[in-house]
Parts: sequence; structure tokens; C-alpha cells
Amino acid sequence: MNTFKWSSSRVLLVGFCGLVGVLLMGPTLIVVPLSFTSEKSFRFPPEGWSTQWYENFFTDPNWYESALLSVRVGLAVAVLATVLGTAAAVALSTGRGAWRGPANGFMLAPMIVPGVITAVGIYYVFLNFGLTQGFWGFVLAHTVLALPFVVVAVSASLNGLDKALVTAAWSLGANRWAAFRQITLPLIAPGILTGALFAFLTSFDEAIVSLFLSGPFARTLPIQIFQSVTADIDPTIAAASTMLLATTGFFMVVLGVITVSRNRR
Amino acid sequence: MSVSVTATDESPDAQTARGRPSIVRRLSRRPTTLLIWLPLLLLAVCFAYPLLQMFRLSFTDFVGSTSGVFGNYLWFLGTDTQMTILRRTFAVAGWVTLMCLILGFPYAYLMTIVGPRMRLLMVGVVLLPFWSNLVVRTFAWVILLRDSGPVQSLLHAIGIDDLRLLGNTVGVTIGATQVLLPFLILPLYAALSGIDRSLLTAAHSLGARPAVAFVKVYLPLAVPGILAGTSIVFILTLGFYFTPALLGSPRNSLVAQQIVTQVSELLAFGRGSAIAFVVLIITFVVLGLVGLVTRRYRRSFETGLDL
Amino acid sequence: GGAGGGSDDQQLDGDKFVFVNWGGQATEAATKGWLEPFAEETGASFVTDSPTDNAKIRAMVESGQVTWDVVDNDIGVGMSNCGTLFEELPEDFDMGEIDPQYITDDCSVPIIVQAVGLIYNKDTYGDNPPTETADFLDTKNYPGKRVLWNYPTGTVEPLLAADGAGPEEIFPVDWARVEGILNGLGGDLDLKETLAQVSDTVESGDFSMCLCYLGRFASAPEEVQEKLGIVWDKTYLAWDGAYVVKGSKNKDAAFEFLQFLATKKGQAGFSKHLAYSPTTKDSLEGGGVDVSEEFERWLPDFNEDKINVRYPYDFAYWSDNMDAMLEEWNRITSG
Amino acid sequence: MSQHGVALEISGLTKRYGDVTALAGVDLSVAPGEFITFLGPSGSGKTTTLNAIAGFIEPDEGTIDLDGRSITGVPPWKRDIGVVFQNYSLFPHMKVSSNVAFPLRQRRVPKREMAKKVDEVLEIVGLSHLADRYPRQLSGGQQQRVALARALVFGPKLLLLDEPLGALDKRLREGLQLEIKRIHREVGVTFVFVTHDQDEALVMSDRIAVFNEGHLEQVATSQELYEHPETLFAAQFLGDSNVIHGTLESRGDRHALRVGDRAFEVMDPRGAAPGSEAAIMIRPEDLVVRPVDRESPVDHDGKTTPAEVTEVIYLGGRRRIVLSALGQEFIADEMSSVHDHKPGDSVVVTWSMGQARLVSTD
Amino acid sequence: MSQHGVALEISGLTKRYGDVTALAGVDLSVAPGEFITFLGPSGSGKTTTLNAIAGFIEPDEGTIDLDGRSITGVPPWKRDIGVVFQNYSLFPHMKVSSNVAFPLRQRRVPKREMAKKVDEVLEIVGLSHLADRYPRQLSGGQQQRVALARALVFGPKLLLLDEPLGALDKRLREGLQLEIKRIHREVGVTFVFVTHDQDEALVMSDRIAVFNEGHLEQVATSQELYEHPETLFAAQFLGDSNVIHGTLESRGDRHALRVGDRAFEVMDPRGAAPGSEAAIMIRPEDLVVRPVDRESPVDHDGKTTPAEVTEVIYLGGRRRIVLSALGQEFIADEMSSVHDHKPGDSVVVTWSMGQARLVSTD
Ligand SMILES: Nc1ncnc2c1ncn2[C@@H]1O[C@H](COP(=O)(O)OP(=O)(O)OP(=O)(O)O)[C@@H](O)[C@H]1O
Ligand SMILES: Nc1ncnc2c1ncn2[C@@H]1O[C@H](COP(=O)(O)OP(=O)(O)OP(=O)(O)O)[C@@H](O)[C@H]1O
Ligand SMILES: [Mg+2]
Ligand SMILES: [Mg+2]
Repeated sequence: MNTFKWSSSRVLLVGFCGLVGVLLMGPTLIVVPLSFTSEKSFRFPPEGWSTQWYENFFTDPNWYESALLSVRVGLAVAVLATVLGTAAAVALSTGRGAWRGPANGFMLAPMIVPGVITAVGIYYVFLNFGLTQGFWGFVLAHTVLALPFVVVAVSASLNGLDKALVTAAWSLGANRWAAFRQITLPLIAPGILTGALFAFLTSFDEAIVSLFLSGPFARTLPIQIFQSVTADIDPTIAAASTMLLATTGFFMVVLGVITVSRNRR
Repeated sequence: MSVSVTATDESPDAQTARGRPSIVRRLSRRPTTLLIWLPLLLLAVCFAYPLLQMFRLSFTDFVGSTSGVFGNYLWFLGTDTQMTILRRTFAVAGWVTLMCLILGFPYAYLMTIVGPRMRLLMVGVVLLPFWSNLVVRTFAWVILLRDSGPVQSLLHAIGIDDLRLLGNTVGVTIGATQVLLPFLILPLYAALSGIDRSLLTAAHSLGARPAVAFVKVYLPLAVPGILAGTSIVFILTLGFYFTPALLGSPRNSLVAQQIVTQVSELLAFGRGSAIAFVVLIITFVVLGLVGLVTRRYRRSFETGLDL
Repeated sequence: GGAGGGSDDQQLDGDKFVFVNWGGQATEAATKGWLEPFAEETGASFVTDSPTDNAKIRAMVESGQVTWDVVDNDIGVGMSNCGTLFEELPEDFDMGEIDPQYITDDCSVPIIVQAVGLIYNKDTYGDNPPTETADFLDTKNYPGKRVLWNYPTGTVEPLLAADGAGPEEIFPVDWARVEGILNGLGGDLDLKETLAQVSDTVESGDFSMCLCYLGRFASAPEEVQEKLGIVWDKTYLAWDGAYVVKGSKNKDAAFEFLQFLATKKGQAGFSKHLAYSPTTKDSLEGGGVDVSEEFERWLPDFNEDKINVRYPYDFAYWSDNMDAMLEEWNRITSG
Repeated sequence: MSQHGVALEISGLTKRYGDVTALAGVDLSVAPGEFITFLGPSGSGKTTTLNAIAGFIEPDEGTIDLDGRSITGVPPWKRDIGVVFQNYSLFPHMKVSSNVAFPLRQRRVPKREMAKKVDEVLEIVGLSHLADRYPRQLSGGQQQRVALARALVFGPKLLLLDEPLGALDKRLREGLQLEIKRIHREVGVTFVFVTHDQDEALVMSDRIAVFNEGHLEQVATSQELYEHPETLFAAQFLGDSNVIHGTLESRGDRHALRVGDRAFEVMDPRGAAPGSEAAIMIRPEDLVVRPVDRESPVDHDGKTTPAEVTEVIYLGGRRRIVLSALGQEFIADEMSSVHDHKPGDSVVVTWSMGQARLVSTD
Repeated sequence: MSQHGVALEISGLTKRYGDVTALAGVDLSVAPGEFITFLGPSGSGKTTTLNAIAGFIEPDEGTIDLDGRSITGVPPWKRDIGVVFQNYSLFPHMKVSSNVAFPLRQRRVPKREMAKKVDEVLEIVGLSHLADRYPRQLSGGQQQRVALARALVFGPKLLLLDEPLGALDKRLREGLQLEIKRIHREVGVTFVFVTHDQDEALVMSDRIAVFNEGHLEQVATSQELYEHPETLFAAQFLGDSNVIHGTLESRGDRHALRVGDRAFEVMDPRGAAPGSEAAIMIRPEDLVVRPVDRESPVDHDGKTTPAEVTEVIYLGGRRRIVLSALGQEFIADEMSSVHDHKPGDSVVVTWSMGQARLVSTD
């Protein structure tokens, strides 16, 4: 229903949005060519090409160990945050009573409180708990930050879920647990999966809390990158982030395929 | 088919259930409610407790000549430098929010009117930045914006010299805008797609030109979505550390940098906490105001959106 | 850990300690020049971290979660926290080979003597390069962006020197004057959080002048070095100390390493990788520490003739006033 | 698939939600194998009653007996009552066969028997060929039949259907009404069917229970309800009607409703006291409309009032005449158009006393 | 508020969406002040036609003339055609008064005049007391009337209504049908009304345009359409019907439809060629059902077939008898139950030749 003299303004709009798209993607994608530079510089465009920075990534323990730690933490956070977040979302959606509003707000608070504030607080407390510079410190802190995303994703799924389906299952002889397992869980699985992915990415990308929690024996990839950025010209970051891009892209595509194939039937 | 109603088998259990106090009974009827406790516990220990500790520290931990219960707050509010930083932070947050809105609104709007395939592509573009690391993306701006970088070369080519893009709030605004744009576009898109576009058609049929219909009908309905998106961006900017740290300069520092400096360089937990709580309070005030405005605005009509 | 004291080969086998300094090239140089030889000799292993962060150290010590063992630190901070944040050296520690002028406190082994001078970009100034330190403040005749390290020690002194203060007039620091200098430079000045960033920005050509530690530029590529000019006129000299963090869990290895650094042999390696001078007696120019020829340009020891005024490092003053100085510096720079 | 339904006995059922009283003491007996319809306006408590029977909500007061045994406190999954929901509530992630097998799996019915039963019930609803489809690949009517099959497969003695045809378009709806009646005949289960569509209630039910504001107005067969409604509400809710309000007057065994200066004779006051407010209700097809200029014929037991035609609407096969009389609106339906009325015509409206029903107005 | 509607002239209107032909050459003339209804199944092109008239879409071919002037290429905001949308499309952020004032504001009507006009039109739709409410504070019916007021206030010569009652429940709907008719009479504007509900079309229209797959099947008054449908589609879409398919046979001026070994007489072949496929259509109320055991009466111009009763449904006032005959299903509606038919009874079905309409089947 948009004919008439729209077309010129429409062209303008599309053009403008194209520029916004470039602005969004440019800084993300610029690291790809930079990662193949032959010089120890971030000159753009690069003058020669090599794969030395990828080599460096896999031979320098600072890089690959931090990457490994980030993956391990990310996976643990994905599991922990998904389980806890799903539990919370289920409780929030099935519960009755005045406690739900505040509880929901509290669950989402880590998303709202400015990162640096959470970071300082967690740092101070974790220092006393002996949780800095260690796997579990990262896992706990990141889980706190990832929890809201899982709660939001799973809650959205639960809200979209027709409650009558559960009631129907009851009427057909399924008790609470059976109905949850056979009806609710499969139907909110995409939400849970999305939540898990968000949790993993949140942890994998987290820097401000990690900045405080990191130490010589436990440094996550973003912190390794930050230190590298502030300490040295080292195109290894470009290599690292190119691989990051590829890995995340792979996960996204897998998730996409899963959802599409789910929807198809 | 052998089943029949087994009321008799069930009644003892049901009877005891009825006899129990109501809270226990309620829980037993909604056992899923119990699931909230573990996540709540984690948040209490690893989130609320740290914040409380900071709150305590802001009243008890002092460095230098500061003292008195409110010493840290008085110091923060009474130091010119700190107030300059606070004002600057708000200015930057305001700019970033404005930039995000200017860039994000047309984008989100376009998303609501293109076909599903194109929309998927546009969502992909918005989400792409999340695939790479925040620090890397911010650093990419250093590469792009520095004097020897491509953007400056471009500017030189068209005759603009001496425009400093790095080490000041311009750089921070550019970087933060790009980083935060998705946080505006996504909720705004959700809100905009909830607006019934047939209202525009209705307005046309009533004699409104497209531009008038857009301004008089569409924009007012988009206000809650705009408020939701912009308040998120504004609040996130207040807490940004890496972007100003990499693209800005200590001479143009924002509160987040100042908090880190206080805590991490001067080990002034009390002062850092005091700054943090002032920011936190401002955050809540902003959220509260936005919520209030939205609610009042929306009380008159329902669009089905949610903040 | 192993038993203390002796220096038998391989006796530290299995001990792993953490060494911390300012990061980047410095960490690389320390790794190649100090840590690897030491590890080879003793069998200890090490991990590096950066940058040195005294707040973190204090947090570690106060919380009892000490993960850093040896830190390359600012003497001013180290001295004032000797015995509280840093372990005192053992009774039998041998400082015999160290030049006594560098010894400051009971906790550290002095290391890496560094000079702060004026560096400029030859491309920017062409035929009319700055010739004295004061030119740093002369934005009219010498336009271009200036960069400084965002840390008071080693920055305040050269700034005041450029403003015409003699070596004796520096302390106690006149913060109003410093603030005035900074404001005078206005938008032409930027501060960087790490030394690496400082040298990077100068090397990349983004900044045209810098009052900064010279040593770092020696390892830049040939063609970059050629573009940089040095004004020695008023030169500030400083050095660091290697400290053992209080409550270190690897004290044996840590002190063993400090002892290693207190020898000519031990310190010699670093200067091969970064243009900083050792603190051991008469080491350069045939004294046991070899410096490559490219480095000579950047070391004060080889440029004595060009230095008009020396500004020494007043560690006692810094040590006494560190917290206040940091606060003041933060106040005037963050505005 | 042949089993026999059980009797349902509801007494004193009450349910409150805060201030709202959703059910205010509902009493109802349903005979085994009966097809009873709950009819009533939106919010009148039909779903609430159904939910109480199915066990989805706990009533505040009252008892529900199934086959003579109380089912109070029995959780829904142990009640063995089949439920068909308005939007079917098919499990979207399961094929038709799995949906239908679901209740059997909960009951741990052996594989082979399960397959047999699923086949049987799909046969009955005529969907054997679609067993491998997912719900969203089916049309609305087919989904509805799957829901029916799923609710029947485990042999419930009672089947509850909450507006199962509400979402369908008119044509499909009419087809499925007959289909559900057929299945009811075939399986012999007691059906409780909810609707707010009067035509649907008329077409389908053995008996109709008319709900109003949480209580039952009348429970009766379609014909009883249409011809002898007990209350004004029941009269107006089922079918179109003309209602004349007035005050009851009795003289011996002759009764009349006084409206202003006129009195309309009625036959049976049904125990209403003289002087009480009442109304007479006449169905549109029972009104006879004649031109006024003709000489009035003799109506021995009839009543008459002058009126003016305001509108004549052709309804295909019949003609609806909208009239203005006694200060209100009347409607009369004519099958064949003996007289050609036009808006503005003055006419005389007549009815026979036997077709003017007295109903209580409170 | 008194203005007169204008003539609408559509010819050859065609619209394609990719492969789908939404409109395939629609020709239609609407007289000034007429109330014409577009009736047709979902997807038959009603909305598309309306959108073309309103200017929301551009037709691929054909012209639309309003009052003798072509409106091709005129953007919707300059057409001065009022539109009432199915979901009303009221502006949720404006009060009722602002909604109604909107089109006047676009036309820069002076403040005072604007207020007067808004008051007037709100008066007509009976909503003066709700001018300060927001749309969501209104009931569906009230919202509908606001939409009507908004579309009328600027004095359009043509009002388009796209299923404005589609979302309402039956009772409200019936009330509003009469309301819209009243307003139509009052304002005298030409109304084009879209519905897929046959009863609604019957009740409201001067004429009905029956849409089918993008073309018009028939345009006629309700009665013409019901009694003399030209096509099987029109016959079946409007009202219930019994259809017997067969082949046309003619002997002189006597015509009959042959079905297997039987032939049913028909009156007028309407130009259909002997030997062509055709069908006769009889309305349910025109079928007479009698017990078979009675001796068959003489039917001079009638036709008869034996049948079996499969179902008797009480519909309040009338009784629908579902029959099985000639291998298909028949329905007969009886007003008064002379005979008491029961499922399984053998009966004879009779109709008069004048009521058996021959319709084309292609
Ligand atoms: N969970 C609830 N909380 C509060 N009130 C409720 C709840 N469920 C139902 N009610 C109220 O109880 C009354 C009866 O509702 P019920 O759903 O039984 O009506 P219904 O007859 O099924 O109507 P409909 O035809 O609209 O489905 C209504 O007034 C409704 O608002
Ligand atoms: N924008 C479009 N793109 C593609 N096809 C369309 C579009 N709009 C309508 N159609 C098709 O055109 C045909 C006619 O649609 P139209 O909306 O006019 O039907 P309708 O008679 O109004 O039906 P309904 O009663 O469902 O509203 C349908 O087959 C429809 O699928
Ligand atoms: Mg209901
Ligand atoms: Mg339509």
C-alpha cells in the first residue's frame, strides 16, 4: 500500500540505512583483513599478507590459554546460567502473588546496573572470598551477568507458550512433572537454547568484571586482548577476533538451522 | 479401558493437603515456585551483597583527608574535577543517545516495512557486532579514527583537516554509538512492529498526506518504544569503561573511568563506591522517570508494548 | 618451595613465581633478559603479568590472596610501603655489585635506569625542529599534538623543567603550576594510560612531541627510529625497584630472583632488548654489560655531552607523598 | 470404543475471584450418556464450571460427584475426564498420532494396544490418513477432530468441550456440529458442551443449561426452553422475542398483564402473584400483522394492538417486519408475504393467547 | 450533515499479485445514495476492490469513476472517500473527539466550525457523551460508531466499510446493522459495505454484489438474488439450498433435468442448451415432507422423490429435517410440525415446479 511519491523518500531511507549498516559492521569486519597483515602494525589497508599472527595465537600461551579459559568459563556459564535462569523463568511464569514483580525486577537488575559498578562490587567481595583470578570466580560473576538474558529469553518463550497446553496435558493424564517434561520443555527449548547462547556470548565477551578478576594465572580472552591493545602493537588481536567472529558465526548458523528445522515441521 | 475415577485412593492425600497451613499448601500446589530460590540466592550472594558492600564502603572507607559518614559523597559532589567529569558523562551519554536515535530510528522503521528476507538480513547486520568482542570493536575504532587511519585520510581528501576524532569525546561518542546502536534498534524495532500500520492507511483515507500521517499518527505511537530504547542506551553509556578508556583520554575521562581509577589506582574503594552509587541513583531516577512518563503517556491508550 | 639462601643449580626446580612489570616491550625484555636466564640457571619457572598496579597489590595483601611475587615498581611507592606491601630483603642479601646511589630502601633491588627526554617527529617540524625542552610548551612555534604518560612520577618533573624550574625548585610540587602548564597546552595534549601506548602513538606519527621514557623507542623499526629526534637538554633520570610482594607464596624463588638481579651478570640481559641502563657499578662501556650500537643513541650514558641539566629522581619525596601526589595528579588531569 | 458415560452431579458449586463471584451455587444433574450444553453470555461462568469439573480450579464451595463418587481434591491428571479446548490445544511438537497417543502413554498402555486404540479413534473421527501430520498442517476442522480423538482415546466417561467450534467459520461450524453429534451417538460418553451461540445449542443438545451471572437460569430441552422459558433472561437469550412489560392482574381464573391503560390476557400466571411485575413474551413468528383498514376479524383468545411498520427486511424465505407499537419495538417474521407492508404503514398486530408466555422479570 | 452520495462506476478493474489474480475484470455501477454490499467468500477480492476505490492500491487495469470523473492516480488523501476499517483503525493516542476531528484538521477547517461538525456527527452516532474518552475505553460497538463518525464528518460522497462488524459478537452486530442502515438513511451518502455474512448482506443492502474468485457473479437486490440466483455459486452462497445436478432435456416447451433414470421438470431453461449440465436449486422452506404410507396426493406441477429422515433438529420456531434421497443430503425446514418425523422414517419429498430454479453449473 505504499505507492505514489514514496519512492524517492524510500530510496533515501534505504540508502541511509545502508550507511548505518556499514557503520554497524565496519569496525567488526575490519579486523579480518588486518589479521592477515604481514607487518607488525595496524596500518589499513595492510601492505602485505601473512598468517603469522594466527601462528602466534596458537604458539603464545598467553593467547591460547586465555582463549581456552574463556571457552571453559563460557561453557560453564552457559550451563549454570541456563539451568538457573530457566528455573527462575518457570517459577516466575507459574507463580502467583505479589512477589513476582520484585523478583523479576531483581533478576533483571544485573542488566541495568552499570557494568563498572557491578565489577567493583564483585571485585571487592570476591577478593575476600578468594575468588579472584580463578575459574570459579569468573563463572560465578559471569553467571550473574548472564542470568537476566536467560530469564528474558526463556520468559519470552514461556509467555508465548499456550498455557492451555499444559492444562490439556493434565486432563490427559500427565502429572505436573510429566506435563513439564513432555510439553513445556520441548516447546520452550528454542528459548532455552537462545538463552544458553546468550549466556555463553555474555561470558565470552565480558570484560569489565573480568578486568578486575583477571590475574597471571587466569586471564580471559577479552582481557588478554585489552592488555595487548594497551601494551603493544600486536595484530594477534586481529587474528584472535577473526577467529572469534568465525566461531560465533558458526554457533549462530547452527542455532539458525535448529530453529528453522524446528519450525519447518 | 479400565480407568475410573479413583477419588477414594486420592482423598487421604488430598485431605492432609487441605489440613496443612495455607502457605505450605500453596507451595505444594505450585511446587515450581520453589525453583526461584537458587537463582535468587546466587544473585543475592554474587550481586546484591557486593553492591551492599560497596554501599557500606562508601560510608566507611576513606582515603586522605576525607572523613565523616558522608565524606566520600561530599568529596565527590564538592570536587570541581569530579563534577566536570559527571557533567561530561551526561553530555556524552546525551549525544550518544541522540546519535543512536538518529541512526537507529530509520533503521528500525525500515525493518518494519521490508519483507521477511530483508528483515532477517537487517537483524543479522544489527547482531553482527555481538559476534566480536567489545574491546576489539572499540579498538577497531582506534585503527579507523587515528590520524594515520582511513577515516582521517578520507577527511583530508575532502579537505577537512585538524578534526580530532580520537582522544576526546568525539571519539568516545562515535565508538559508543556504534556499540550501543543494537541496544536501541532491537527494542525499538519490537515496539515499532507493534504499531498497526493500517492506522497510516486510515489517516491517508482521512486526508492526511504521508508526512502528516507519519508525524501525527505514527510518531506518537512510537514514543514508548523510543523512550525504552533511548533510556537503555543512556544508562549503558553511563557505565561504559572500555570505550572511553580506548577512544577517549584520561583528560576527558568519564565516570566509569574515574571509578576504575579510584578503585584500581588509588585503591579508594569508598570514593569509587560513592561515585558508583550516585551514578546508580541517577540510573534509577532516569528509569523511574521514563517508566512514569511512559505509563502516563500510555495510560490513555494501549499499544501492547512492554518496556 | 625449596630451602632458602643458597644458590645451588636447579635447587628451585618446580617453583613457579609471578613477575610483574609495566607490560609490552618491557615484559618481553624482562622475559628474555632476566627471567629466562634465571629459569635456566635455577630450574624455576615463571609467569608474567602486567601492568604493575599498586592498588591491586594492596588489595592482594589486604585480602591475603597474593598472586604476584616480584614486581617491577616505582621506587616512590615501593619505599613508602616497604615492610607493609613489600617484603624486606633477607639479612644475607648481597647488594655488593649495585651502584650505591641507586639503593633506596630495604625492600628492593634497583633496576633499569631510565631517562625522560623530549622526543619529536622529524616529519612534523622539518627544518625547524625543537631544540630545548621548553619547546614542548611552545605550541605557537612548534604546533602539533603532545603526549604524556598519565602518571605523576616522571611526568611532573620534565613538565616543570620545561616550564623553567630548576632541579631544586621541583619539590615540593607546585600543583597549581602543573595545572597551569597542562591547561596551557589545552587540546594539544593527550595522556596515555600505559607507556606502550605512549610510544605507539609517537611511533605511528599521530603525535609529534612527547616527554617520555626514551628507552622504549630503541626497539622500534629502523625507519621509524629515523623519523624521531631527541632533545636531551633537560633530562630526567629515574629507575625502578624490584620488590617482593608481602605474603608472596613463592618467597624463596622470589628472593633468589632478586639476588640474581643484584648481579652484573643478572642485569646484563635486559639491556640487550630494551635501551635501559643497568644499576650495577660501572657496567656499561666495557663494564660487563654489552649494549648494541643502535641503543646507544637512546641511553643517557652515551649522550652525556648533550645533557645540559640533570633532574634527579627524588624518591624520598615521592615516597612520602605518593598518595597525595596521585590524588592531585588525578584531580588536575581528569578535569 | 463403545463405553457408557457416567452421571455427573454438581451441587452448590461456588467460586469467587476476589470480588468477582464467578459461580454462585450451581446445581446440576447430568444423566449418563447425555449431551448437555452450557449456554450463556460471556462471563456467565460456563468455563469456570467446566474447569471445576476438570479439576483445573478448586471451587470454594460445593461438590462434584462423578458416577456417585466425589472427585473433590483429585488432581486433574487422575480424573479421567476428557477435555476439548476452544483452540484445541494440540501439542504442536507432536504428530497427530503422538497427540492422540499422549494420554495412553501417560497411562503406560502397552505399545501394541496403544497403536490399536489410536487407529480406532482416528478411524472414528475420520483422520486415519493424517496420522503423520503435525497439527499446523491441518485445517481448523481437522485439528478439532484430532482434539476430540485425543480426548476420547483413553475412554473417559465424561467429555467436556469448551466452545470447541468458537473459532471456526460458519459453514465449517455447521458441518462439525453434526459430526460431534454423530460421535456422541457412537461413543456413548456423557458430553458437556459449552457455547454462547444459541443456534448451536439448539442444534446439538439433549438438554440446555442456561447460565447467567454465575447461576443457572433454566435447564431443559431445546423445545421446552424455546416454548416455555421460565425467565425473561432465558426467553431473550434463546431466539428472538417480543417482550411486553407490565403488572399482573387476576380476576378469578382470568389473568391479564396491565400496561398503562391496556390489559393483555395471559393464560397461566405460573404462580406469579397478582400485582407483581411481569412480562409477556411472544416469538416473532407468532405475531400476525394485518393492514389496519381491513375490518378486524374476531380473535377469540387473541390479543391485538395497533402498530406502525418501521422497516421491512427481506431475510431470504422470510420477511422480518419491524414495528413500532406500545412505545417500543416489535419484530414479526412472515414466511409468505400475504400482505405487502411498507415502512410507514399502519397495521394491526395480533397473537394468540397460547403463544404469549408470561415470564418473571426478576 | 445532509449531503448526497455520488455515483460510482467501476469498469474492467483488474489486479494481480504475482501469480494471484485478485481481481479479474470487475464492472459495477452504483447509484447515488445507494447501499450496496459486497458479499463473497474469503479471498474473493472484496477488500481489493475497496482498496482500489479508496486508492490504497493501484489497479493494473480498469477505471474507477466517481461522479463521472476518473479518480485514477489521485492519492487516497485527496479522494475524499470515507473508509471504515474492519478493526476500526482508531488512533489510540487521540480522544474520540480528536479522532473525529482528524480529517477536518487535515482540511484546515476553522476551529469553531470543526467543533460544531464534530458535535453534530457524534450526535448522529449517539456518542456525544463519550467525546473525551480514549478508544480503548470504549466497547467494540462504540468504537465502531466512532470510526463511522470519523469517516463521515468531512462529508465524503462515498463511504466504504470493510467488514466493520466482523469482529463483534452476534447480538451487538445485529444492533449495529440497523444503526448503520439508519445512519445511511440519515446522511444519504453512497455506502459500499463489505461482508462475508449472508444474513448481514440480506438485512442491510439495497443491492448485493456477489464476489467469487475476483469477479462478480451477480449484482441484484436481496430478493432477486435469493429467489432468482443466476449461478449455482450465488444460489449456494446466499441462504441454504438443496441442489440436484443433472443434464437438461427439452421436448418442445417442456423441460426437465435428467438424473440417472429420473427426470425432474423445470420451468424455464433460461437459455441453457438441451444436453448441457445443469442443476436445480430448491430452498429448504420450499420442500414439503410427508409420510410415505399416506397415499400420494396429486401434484400438478410438482415433483416428488422418496427419502429417508436422518435427523430432525429443533431450531426454535422451526424444525429442520435432514433427509437422504437420490444419494445425497436434503434439508427441509418446517414452520409448524404437521407431521412428527423421526430419524429413520421413510417419507416423500415434494416441491412445486415454480420453486425449483434451474441454475448453470459452470
Ligand atoms: N482467573 C480469574 N481471575 C479473576 N476472575 C476470573 C478468573 N477467571 C474467570 N473470572 C471471572 O469469572 C467470571 C466467569 O468467567 P468464565 O470464564 O467462567 O465465563 P464464561 O461463561 O466461560 O465466558 P466466555 O463465554 O467469555 O468464555 C467472569 O466474570 C470472569 O471475569
Ligand atoms: N498484498 C497482497 N499480496 C499478494 N496477494 C494478495 C495481496 N492482497 C490480497 N491478495 C490476494 O488477493 C486475493 C483477494 O484478496 P482480498 O483481500 O481482496 O479478499 P477478500 O474478499 O477481502 O477476503 P476476506 O473476506 O478474507 O477479507 C486473495 O487471493 C489474496 O490472497
Ligand atoms: Mg469461557
Ligand atoms: Mg477482506
